[in-house]
Amino acid sequence: MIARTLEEALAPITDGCVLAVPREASGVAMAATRALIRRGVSGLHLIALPTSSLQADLLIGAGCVEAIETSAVSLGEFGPAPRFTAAVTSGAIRVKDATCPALHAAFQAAEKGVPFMPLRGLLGSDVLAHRKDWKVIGNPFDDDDPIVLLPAIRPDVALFHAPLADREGNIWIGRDRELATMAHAATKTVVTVEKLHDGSLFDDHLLAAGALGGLYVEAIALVPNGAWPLALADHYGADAAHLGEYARMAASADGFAAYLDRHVYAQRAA
Amino acid sequence: MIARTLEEALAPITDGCVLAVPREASGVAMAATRALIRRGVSGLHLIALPTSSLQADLLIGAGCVEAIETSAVSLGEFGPAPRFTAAVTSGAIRVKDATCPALHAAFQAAEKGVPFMPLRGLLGSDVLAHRKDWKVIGNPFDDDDPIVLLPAIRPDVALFHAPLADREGNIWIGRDRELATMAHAATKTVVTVEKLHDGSLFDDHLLAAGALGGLYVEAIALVPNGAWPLALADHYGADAAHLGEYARMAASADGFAAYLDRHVYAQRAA
Amino acid sequence: MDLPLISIGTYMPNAPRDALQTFRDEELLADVIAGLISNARHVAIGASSPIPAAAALLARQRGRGRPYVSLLGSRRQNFFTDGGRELFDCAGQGRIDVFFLSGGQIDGEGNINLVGIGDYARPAVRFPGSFGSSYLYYVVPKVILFRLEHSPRTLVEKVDFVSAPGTSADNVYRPGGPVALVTSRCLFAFDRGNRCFELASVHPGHTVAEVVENTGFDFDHATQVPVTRSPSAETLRILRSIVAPQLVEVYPQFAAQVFGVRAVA
Amino acid sequence: MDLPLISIGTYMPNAPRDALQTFRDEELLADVIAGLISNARHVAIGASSPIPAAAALLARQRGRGRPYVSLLGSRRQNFFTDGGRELFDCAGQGRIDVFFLSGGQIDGEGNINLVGIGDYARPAVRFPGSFGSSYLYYVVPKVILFRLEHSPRTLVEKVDFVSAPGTSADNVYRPGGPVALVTSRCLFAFDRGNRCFELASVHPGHTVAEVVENTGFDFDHATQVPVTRSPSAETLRILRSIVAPQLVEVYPQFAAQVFGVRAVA
Repeated sequence: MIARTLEEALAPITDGCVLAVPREASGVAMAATRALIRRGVSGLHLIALPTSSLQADLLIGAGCVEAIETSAVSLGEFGPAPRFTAAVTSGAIRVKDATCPALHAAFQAAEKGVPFMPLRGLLGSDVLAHRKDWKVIGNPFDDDDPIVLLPAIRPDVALFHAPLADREGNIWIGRDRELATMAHAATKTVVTVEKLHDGSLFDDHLLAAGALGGLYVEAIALVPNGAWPLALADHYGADAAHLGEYARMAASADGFAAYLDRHVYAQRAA
Repeated sequence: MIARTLEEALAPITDGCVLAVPREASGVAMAATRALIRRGVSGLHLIALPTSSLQADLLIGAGCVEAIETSAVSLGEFGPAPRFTAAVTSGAIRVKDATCPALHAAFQAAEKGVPFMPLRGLLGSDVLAHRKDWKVIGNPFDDDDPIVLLPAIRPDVALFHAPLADREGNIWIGRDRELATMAHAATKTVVTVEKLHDGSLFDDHLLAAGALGGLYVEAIALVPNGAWPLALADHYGADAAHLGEYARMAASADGFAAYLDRHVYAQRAA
Repeated sequence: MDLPLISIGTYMPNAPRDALQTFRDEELLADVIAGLISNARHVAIGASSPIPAAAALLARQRGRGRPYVSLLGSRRQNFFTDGGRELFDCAGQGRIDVFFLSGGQIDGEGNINLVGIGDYARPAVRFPGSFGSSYLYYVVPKVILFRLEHSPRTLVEKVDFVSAPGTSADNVYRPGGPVALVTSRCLFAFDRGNRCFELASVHPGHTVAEVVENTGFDFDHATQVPVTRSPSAETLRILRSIVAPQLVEVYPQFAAQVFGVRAVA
Repeated sequence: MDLPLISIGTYMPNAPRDALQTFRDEELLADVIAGLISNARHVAIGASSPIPAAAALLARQRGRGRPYVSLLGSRRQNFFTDGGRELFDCAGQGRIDVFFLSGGQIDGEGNINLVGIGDYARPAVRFPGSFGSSYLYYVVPKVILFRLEHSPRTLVEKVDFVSAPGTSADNVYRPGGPVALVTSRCLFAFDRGNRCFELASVHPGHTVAEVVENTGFDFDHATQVPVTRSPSAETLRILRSIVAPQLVEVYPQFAAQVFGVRAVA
């Protein structure tokens, strides 16, 4: 359950697999992301729940991604995601544009073992127009009330970073409940954590309230500072200087290559 | 937000309202239930998420309930719920029989603002046969795949008992997440709590992980031991001797009346 | 989710119930059920099911930690943190391999009735309700029916109300269903293809004739029906020394009566 | 969810930007937006929206605690504990009265585009994506469009991609939609019936002619268009002494640049 190395924990993430990752605020496994790039993973179908930032931009820039389903990819305060933008305008990747609640609902459909979930909104938008995999039906409980149905999203693997795990494989996720939904929806879940908790998280009812059961977890790697340069809520902030440096370097293909050499292949902070 | 008295907090629970209550394990507001009986509330449409025990049996026996939607009413180790059983066999109340995951899903539909949720199972059962308000459609994402749709349940009021509240109206519910779903689904939520927390639950990220935001909460009453004689998980156990006494007395209408006189109208432990 | 246990009297440590038997009925039943669980990945146990709970913990001990056991009602042997829905969501994901159901009535086609006897609107007898059966019976691959009371009143030809059917039409999503029915008298295996029960073994001290007489539905049985294998000394050791203490949190009364084990305050 | 702010330079406490103005543009805009929020029950603010955040906190201060303000990205001014979905579930329940959206393009019918310019498959320009707009624009009663850059590039006749439409057919479930568009030059009110914007007021130092020239879509306006009311001394006091410190957690850079307020470590 607790892997000896980060690389060992990442074994379930194979070329071409459907990989689910969380939004920047919920615990992004950045060290694991750099390790995947070093390994040369390819053909990923990335699904962001419901958005992504540096993680998607790095994987796309490094050529690991064939398609991405997301509500947005952006560096937030640091501007647009340059490699995502370049890959889309050049046609290097396929984008399945969604909207945040549609991704949450589609993961919840998989979590609940149902083939679809309904969602309001969307009607008349080009988001819906470009999603041939979504359907519109008449609400059977009312007259002339069209509503969108979204097929369940069952990723092969969910990957995230969390503050704490115990040796039974239980993970402390706190308020970021969509991490539980991701794990419930995915076939396998890989988690990197800041530290290991002695004893069971279920021995303390305060900790248990924020826990995800080990049954859902395939592999765990201990990676202190594993979200760097992004923040881990309530634990550490983002490395603004580094993110600024990334935004500047990644603005060009050459600059991005130099960034990879310096911060990914050189294994610094990985 | 924090009511001066239990009775004041219960004002939103009016005659004939649709009242949602949780299963025995999740925090049942028993002191509030006795107060409602003393007030003589009537015509309640009780919805158990997804089952009930002493709470439903008391309200039904006292004549407060017109209809109940539930997956079961039972005293568990203490046997069948005698007043529920008597009321059903005598035709004194209407029962909408459901199954646990159907009630969870229907509350989640209201939580998500959608008119319905799909659910597997149920096909060919008499549970489905007797629910004219449920519909069967063909899964639009597959051929010849019938599936049940459940309409959203939006109760007028949700009522439960929790360990902790702060003065901003935030409630600590811990692992019992269906209490959050109940509150999200209901128009108003009334909560009784064991004690008041100084400061905000959101100042401590361990506590925040188990919190329900005050936006959803209409009224709070401080009622120590408010789940008695039922248990409050991680805080106190059930009063087995009292529950045994209840099961014996409630076996007959006269015995039940004597129980009400002794334990409800006399206001002991209320 | 079982109905109240038949009375099992008080326990005299290691004293045989009779000259032929050095174990208790509950120990035999737990051993039988543990055999049915075998090497499943995850077994969940509903409320008021001490014997299935003992069986699951026995299987986990034999499997050195596998299956993963979720005891509802326990805070220590239960990893669910998403409220009451997580059990059902987990089953819907295909992550629960074995579950236990019972019924006020169970019929020969594996239909179970947890609602009532007589007309639905005005039943002569009302049971608590269907609980999760109308869902779990469909999605859990191995559902073990457990009903101690083996009589024409409980094992009927046709249930008055179908909380959940034993089998479904081909177009119904149904990865799960019944695999066996365990009673105080015998073990039935369920044949999904032929939609009927077959008598697999009769518990020590009981006979086929007695089973036929006390069963309200027809069932297949071979000319020679084996006797249910008695629990081995090792099994009894595990049940009494390892499983019993784990039961105390959720089933203190049962642990005390059957195993003479009490909670240490 | 707004695109990066136009540069606002450094702040000299209480120094007028010019001879006519004793407040900053951000303060005027926050005051205008606070007026639109008025006495809503609950206002939620998406990421990267410091001016709407300042406006909501100003409205809360004026309303003595009402509206309830949820600042996404904050752990202190945000009660959501059910993960990222709670914002959307809360809106779906009708519990969010005001939200803010923006767009790389906004057109005269209130359609917003957060996806890209040109052919969808091979766009000339790609924006981050629709975020929650394709849902929230439909269900939040008062959506305030906020786009500082007021130019023919951003305010267009017809968007290239509809992330969310300004209005919907009568049979579409749509309790929500746009009520106004706030830019660096003016305030537009949206007329759902006529599916168009009307010029409500022009900010001090700007003219109707300038607005017409810099707007890519047609809009209604009276012959005499009022000037946006300047923030009162009391409003400026609240913004500078009460709101600014509350912004530091989520928008430290903004709080420092606009209000000269820095985090106390």
